[in-house]
Amino acid sequence: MTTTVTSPAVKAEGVWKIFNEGQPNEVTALQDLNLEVGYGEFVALIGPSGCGKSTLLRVIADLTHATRGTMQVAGLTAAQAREQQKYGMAFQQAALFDWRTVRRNVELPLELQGVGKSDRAARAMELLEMVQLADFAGHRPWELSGGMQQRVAIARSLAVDPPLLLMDEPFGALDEMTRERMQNELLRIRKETGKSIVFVTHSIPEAVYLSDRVVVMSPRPGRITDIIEVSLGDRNEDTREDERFFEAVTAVREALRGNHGGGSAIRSRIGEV
Amino acid sequence: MTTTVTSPAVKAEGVWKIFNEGQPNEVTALQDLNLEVGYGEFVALIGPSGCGKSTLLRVIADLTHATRGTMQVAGLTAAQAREQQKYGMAFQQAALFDWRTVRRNVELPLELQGVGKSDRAARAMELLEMVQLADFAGHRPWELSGGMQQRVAIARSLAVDPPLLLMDEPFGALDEMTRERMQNELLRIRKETGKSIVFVTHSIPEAVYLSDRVVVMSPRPGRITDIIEVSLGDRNEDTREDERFFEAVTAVREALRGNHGGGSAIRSRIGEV
Amino acid sequence: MGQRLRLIWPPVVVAAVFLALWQGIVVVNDIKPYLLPAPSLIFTSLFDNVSGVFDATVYTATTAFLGLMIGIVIGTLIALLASRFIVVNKLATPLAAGLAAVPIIALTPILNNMFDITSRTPRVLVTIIIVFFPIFVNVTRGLTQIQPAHLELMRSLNASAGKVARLVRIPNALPFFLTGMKVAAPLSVIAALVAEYFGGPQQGLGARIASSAANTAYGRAWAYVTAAIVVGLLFYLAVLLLERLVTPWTGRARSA
Amino acid sequence: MSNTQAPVRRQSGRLRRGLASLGWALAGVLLVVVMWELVKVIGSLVTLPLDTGDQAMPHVWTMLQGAMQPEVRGSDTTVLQAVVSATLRSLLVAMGGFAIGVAIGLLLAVIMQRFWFFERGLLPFVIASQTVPLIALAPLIVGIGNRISIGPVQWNTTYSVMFIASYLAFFPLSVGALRGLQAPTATHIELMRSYAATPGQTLRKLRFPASVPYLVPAMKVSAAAAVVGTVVAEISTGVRGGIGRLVIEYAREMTASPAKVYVAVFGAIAVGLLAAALVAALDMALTRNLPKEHSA
Amino acid sequence: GGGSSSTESSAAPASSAAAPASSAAASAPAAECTDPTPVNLQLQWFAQAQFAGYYAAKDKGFYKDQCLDVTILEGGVDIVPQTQLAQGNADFAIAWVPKALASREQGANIVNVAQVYQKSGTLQVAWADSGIKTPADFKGKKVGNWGFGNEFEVFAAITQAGLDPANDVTLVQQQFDMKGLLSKEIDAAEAMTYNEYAQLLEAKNPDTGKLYTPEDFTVISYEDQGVGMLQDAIWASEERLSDPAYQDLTQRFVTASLKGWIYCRDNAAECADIVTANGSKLGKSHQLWMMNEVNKLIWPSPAGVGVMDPDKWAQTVEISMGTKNLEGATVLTAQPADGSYTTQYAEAADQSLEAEGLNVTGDAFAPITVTLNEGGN
Ligand SMILES: Nc1ncnc2c1ncn2[C@@H]1O[C@H](COP(=O)(O)OP(=O)(O)OP(=O)(O)O)[C@@H](O)[C@H]1O
Ligand SMILES: Nc1ncnc2c1ncn2[C@@H]1O[C@H](COP(=O)(O)OP(=O)(O)OP(=O)(O)O)[C@@H](O)[C@H]1O
Ligand SMILES: [Mg+2]
Ligand SMILES: [Mg+2]
Repeated sequence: MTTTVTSPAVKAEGVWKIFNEGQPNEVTALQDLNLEVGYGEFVALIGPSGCGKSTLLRVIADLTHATRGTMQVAGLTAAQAREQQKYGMAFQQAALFDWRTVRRNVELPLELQGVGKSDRAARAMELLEMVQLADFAGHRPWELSGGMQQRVAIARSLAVDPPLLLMDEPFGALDEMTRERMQNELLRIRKETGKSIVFVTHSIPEAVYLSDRVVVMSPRPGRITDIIEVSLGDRNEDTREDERFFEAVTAVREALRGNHGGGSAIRSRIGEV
Repeated sequence: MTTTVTSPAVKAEGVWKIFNEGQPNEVTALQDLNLEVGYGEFVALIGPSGCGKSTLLRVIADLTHATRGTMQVAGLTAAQAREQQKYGMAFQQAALFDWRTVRRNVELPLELQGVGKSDRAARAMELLEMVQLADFAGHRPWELSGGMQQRVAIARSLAVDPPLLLMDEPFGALDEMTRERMQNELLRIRKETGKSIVFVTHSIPEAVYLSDRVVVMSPRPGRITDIIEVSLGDRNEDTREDERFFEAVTAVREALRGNHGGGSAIRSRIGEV
Repeated sequence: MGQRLRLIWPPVVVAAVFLALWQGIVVVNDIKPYLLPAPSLIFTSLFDNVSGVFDATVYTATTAFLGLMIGIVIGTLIALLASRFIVVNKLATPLAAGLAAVPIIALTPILNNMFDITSRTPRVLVTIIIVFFPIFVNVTRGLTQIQPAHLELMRSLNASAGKVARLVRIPNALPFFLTGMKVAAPLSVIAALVAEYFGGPQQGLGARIASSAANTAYGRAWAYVTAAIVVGLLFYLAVLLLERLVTPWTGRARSA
Repeated sequence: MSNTQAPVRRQSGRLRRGLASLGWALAGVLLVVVMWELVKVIGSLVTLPLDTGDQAMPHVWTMLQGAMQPEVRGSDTTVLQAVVSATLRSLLVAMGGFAIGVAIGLLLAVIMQRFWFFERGLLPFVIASQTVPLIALAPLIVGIGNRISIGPVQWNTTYSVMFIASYLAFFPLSVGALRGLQAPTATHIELMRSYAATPGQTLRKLRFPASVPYLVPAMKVSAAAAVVGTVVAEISTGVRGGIGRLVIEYAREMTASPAKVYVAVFGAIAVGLLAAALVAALDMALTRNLPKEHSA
Repeated sequence: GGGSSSTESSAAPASSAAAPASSAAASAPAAECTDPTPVNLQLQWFAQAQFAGYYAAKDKGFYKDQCLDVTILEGGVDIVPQTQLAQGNADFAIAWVPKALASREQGANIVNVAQVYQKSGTLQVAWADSGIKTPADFKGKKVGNWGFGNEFEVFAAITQAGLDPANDVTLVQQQFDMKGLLSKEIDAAEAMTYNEYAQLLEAKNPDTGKLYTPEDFTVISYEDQGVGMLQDAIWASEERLSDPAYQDLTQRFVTASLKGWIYCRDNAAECADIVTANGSKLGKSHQLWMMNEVNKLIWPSPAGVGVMDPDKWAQTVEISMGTKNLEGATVLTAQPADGSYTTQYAEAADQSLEAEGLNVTGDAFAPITVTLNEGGN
């Protein structure tokens, strides 16, 4: 919250990520990637499987280093931002701790911040309520279904209140109804707190429904091929029926299809945005 | 292949599954469930997170025992069917072995069946080709993205050729394009081999596109609340634009929404089917 | 109840079969007690000398327990340091391996010379050294063998190394620690016992076994050995109980 | 290009790592030497609970001198030479015992993992076996062993020593291996079950590979135990040529030339270190395929 | 000190005057030996001058003269020679009498066929300035002993002095080195004349920089205290002794062995070197000291070398049955059966050795003087 509103939430400049560089199993995951996420902006990342979305989130989160290029978060280096806890992250795998109950898994980030015991418990129960798992507070992670585990992980990522949320396919294993509920919860939280959010998803409607901009990535080596602005205003029940919603969905879909075909026609589109 | 065509692929009668029975953390996952999957039929299971879909698949696969009721597979008991390898299963988690390369993960079921080394490798490469991961044959699982791991798991489940496929959200972590490709591959395989398939998904369009019947389950305790017949004939590019497709999607969606509200109105609908 | 029975009867059955076989072989082949005493002889020797055996057992069990506790603490602490500071790790690992491979027999005379032979100290030290290694090796493994996803999570939460240790490494190491304990607990008994062969106060099991064996009173010697076995098993049982208490999550793989 | 270069680079990397750990081991030894002398210095200033006199704790240089002296006056082998050759011999025997112990330990672990009856029924005896002092067993083993002759191979006491070494080595391994065999996740076990994999297949394809993280520390402890067993058995049975026999022979001269016995004990430690190095090499081979701890 | 107490019993008549015919035949060196009989001899410890007679017999060809091919098996901490013998892993064994009798009581069928050591070599050593002069002075002191069944002479002496071993003294088990005494953790330490006592005299006094001397210590000899128990003897298998072939073997073995001991009496320095050449790691002066002290325990043997002194036997049995250790256990619970020892082989051997012109009693034996060097070198 000490960040001035003017500096972008995320700023990637010429970021490359090459795994196993120089070895036979070298993989270029990100190639010369440039991206700016404005303060308070909701950006969705979309692209074929294995194109580098998770890698990009990990570079932003300073969980891995860019091979080349610079990454700034809230005007700081990625490392500083991590150290100052400028972001919260929901991982693609739930990564729950088997030795903690569901509730205590949610409490973990609060514990690390030194929040008192009863406050922690209260906050955790509130979040479990939100993801509709209050009944399972005392269970162990392996007693939960895949979707339930994912919801616990979401609750955990929301436990503290960082200005930036990085979410990697958080709703992937949820059924449509629950997913819509969670989407609306996320939008509510965002509205109330003014968080910036970078959100990876495979669902085009989800990307469009949630975000201000949809960033489309190409298959390996991961590059940004398209950025589609979405201006739907406040989301509500009717948004999904909105003409503009369908337009945006179609635009994203085409951008993605173009990707699969590949080619220069798409490249030029970036200029438009 | 010795099964006569007349016995249903799966037949569940009065199946209950109660975890931790009698203990304070008791969970009724399945309640008095009856289901028949005809030989060569494609059945999709859909329902809210945690309703017992994975549990049902696990009971069919004899990976866990029904607390009460009987489960028959291909006219045999579930245990016999498992021992005679009447089914193949794709799990919700990829469950790859870290100590094997991608290719050797796909080879695993073939190895267990005693298929020779070069045949195994050839078949595995073919499957990896199909899931577009041939380039990664020599990589280790932890070097793959989430979606890539899932594709490896799909390839593995298709490595042998069992008459029944049990698939638990296999395409959950895939992008739309890849997903459609995989859906068509699955339909092709089914058409060529006449397999019976039980398929868990959260995507209503996917359920409708793929299956002959969509089985809708209620939240805990898991019961079947609706079964929606889909008759779209051979699927192709245009199916998704078909009127009947949208109708079925709407029917499933409503069945699911009704579920969330709960109530007796839905129960009566089962009679219709 | 049924659960508990399932826990108890297999060892009882195996023990009964084993002892019956032993007795049978001794009786049928007329094996003389100077070679191998029959279980019946061992038990009569035991009952003839219950209070003597008990006192000796208490003495040696105390040594073993002290050594076990201190060894566990030291082993765990150094493992923790080794997982935190690479220098400690690199230095301690070969040293620990060397120390562990020092046969107790070779170590005892030296310790007896360095410390007062008439005290318990050299024996406790021998026990500590023996206990240290399995604990250190297992805990070190447990502290470092962490799922990458878990470490990433902690990193994203900017958890300090200490917090990561407390919240992830230590719980993750618990099953490894207990595996080490399972090895260390019986070893502590044998270490405490063997350390007595070389001198010092003579009221423990080791001295009694040595003295009885030297006089070919094998019935008596094995009566003391039986006591040592009982102590070892009790120590082990305590570890099993501890395992159930502190790692309730580890049994799950078997539930399928 | 990169294809041909990469393996070369990896190999030289491995060599460098090996050399580095050797360096660290030497640094560790140096540290001990310094601490040893430091304790002696402190002991000469204040009273410590231990005897720091030259008798109980000879100076490091005294030990080095002792190592260079002839073993017995007039003989042309030095103490060091005697210790080195004994060390090598004991190492060989210990590794034999280690191999047998690992085989037995694995077998037991597999049986115990497979049949709950044996886990419950056998485990207490595996533990009990370790609390039986060798004094009660050594004569039995030697006595029975000496009667065995398989074809032209006549049992000799060295085999008894190896047997005793394996007797100590199998225990840590079976406990660790049992834990490791039970380590696979429920999903992995379900996967194998869904393939109707035979227990043997599940063992080979899943449980063994998954147990490696537990197996490796178990092997380290086992190797150390095998060394201890070898030395103890050499003393116990009096078999010639090994470091155990040297330790006890030199220990009798403790009063007069304490340095000698220390040299022998360091020989025993060297056996342990060599055994540990062998296991470490094995470790590198076994865990080569597993993800290394994240080091971003 | 020479063993004067045994001379009175030397008048005891030989138990069997007539040697068996077979032994007479065997005692004549078999010149035409083509196929020497293999024999295993199990020792109770590593090679050292304590066993010099056997190594000399082997090295000097005395065994070969008897058409024997002897393998000497060294002992270890946990090797029980009499058990090895009873199990058939050895043909003969060297063992102390009380321990061997205990094994006999537990079913090991073994017979003492030659009592080589006539006296006990066990001492209790204290500092000269400690005020300990007799076992009665042990009261309230830390008294060291080796345990392992070697403690009964200590217990007997304490009991004989009117003390209760359980309450009046603190018993401490010592290591096989003498550091406990030197560092004064122990007030009086058990020592063998031929080994541990020498270790004391090989050690440097840190105050003077010179070796300790006998004047620094008080020595209590259990032999002199009348509680000595018989030590090294040759044991044979009782079962096999009913077999004439084994009788013959025993005779040949005992004869050659005793000849070895006679040789070592007269050639102490050479015997010490023989032992060293057979792999003993003891220092040169220590080895010679041991050889000399062992000779003192054997010689003189008034009834002939290897012949049992019945009084000593009776004394050993009495202490074995009457003296309780800390556990309240005795070495023996009953009188050993007749036939636990036989003098027939030793006597026959002495006869034939005398016939060769050897002195079998050592009546003129005079020990040599050995100067111990630092560390026994
Ligand atoms: N091992 C277990 N122990 C206890 N409860 C369990 C266990 N496995 C599953 N459950 C419970 O059974 C219920 C159904 O779980 P299941 O995994 O079948 O759900 P699902 O329909 O597959 O959900 P999802 O779509 O999220 O994967 C859940 O409430 C879960 O908590
Ligand atoms: N640790 C690693 N070592 C080597 N290669 C890696 C590693 N992690 C990721 N990669 C590679 O980087 C590429 C991008 O992976 P990433 O996980 O970012 O994909 P993604 O866009 O998140 O895909 P998905 O939608 O399937 O999750 C992949 O080709 C993958 O193989
Ligand atoms: Mg990803
Ligand atoms: Mg599921």
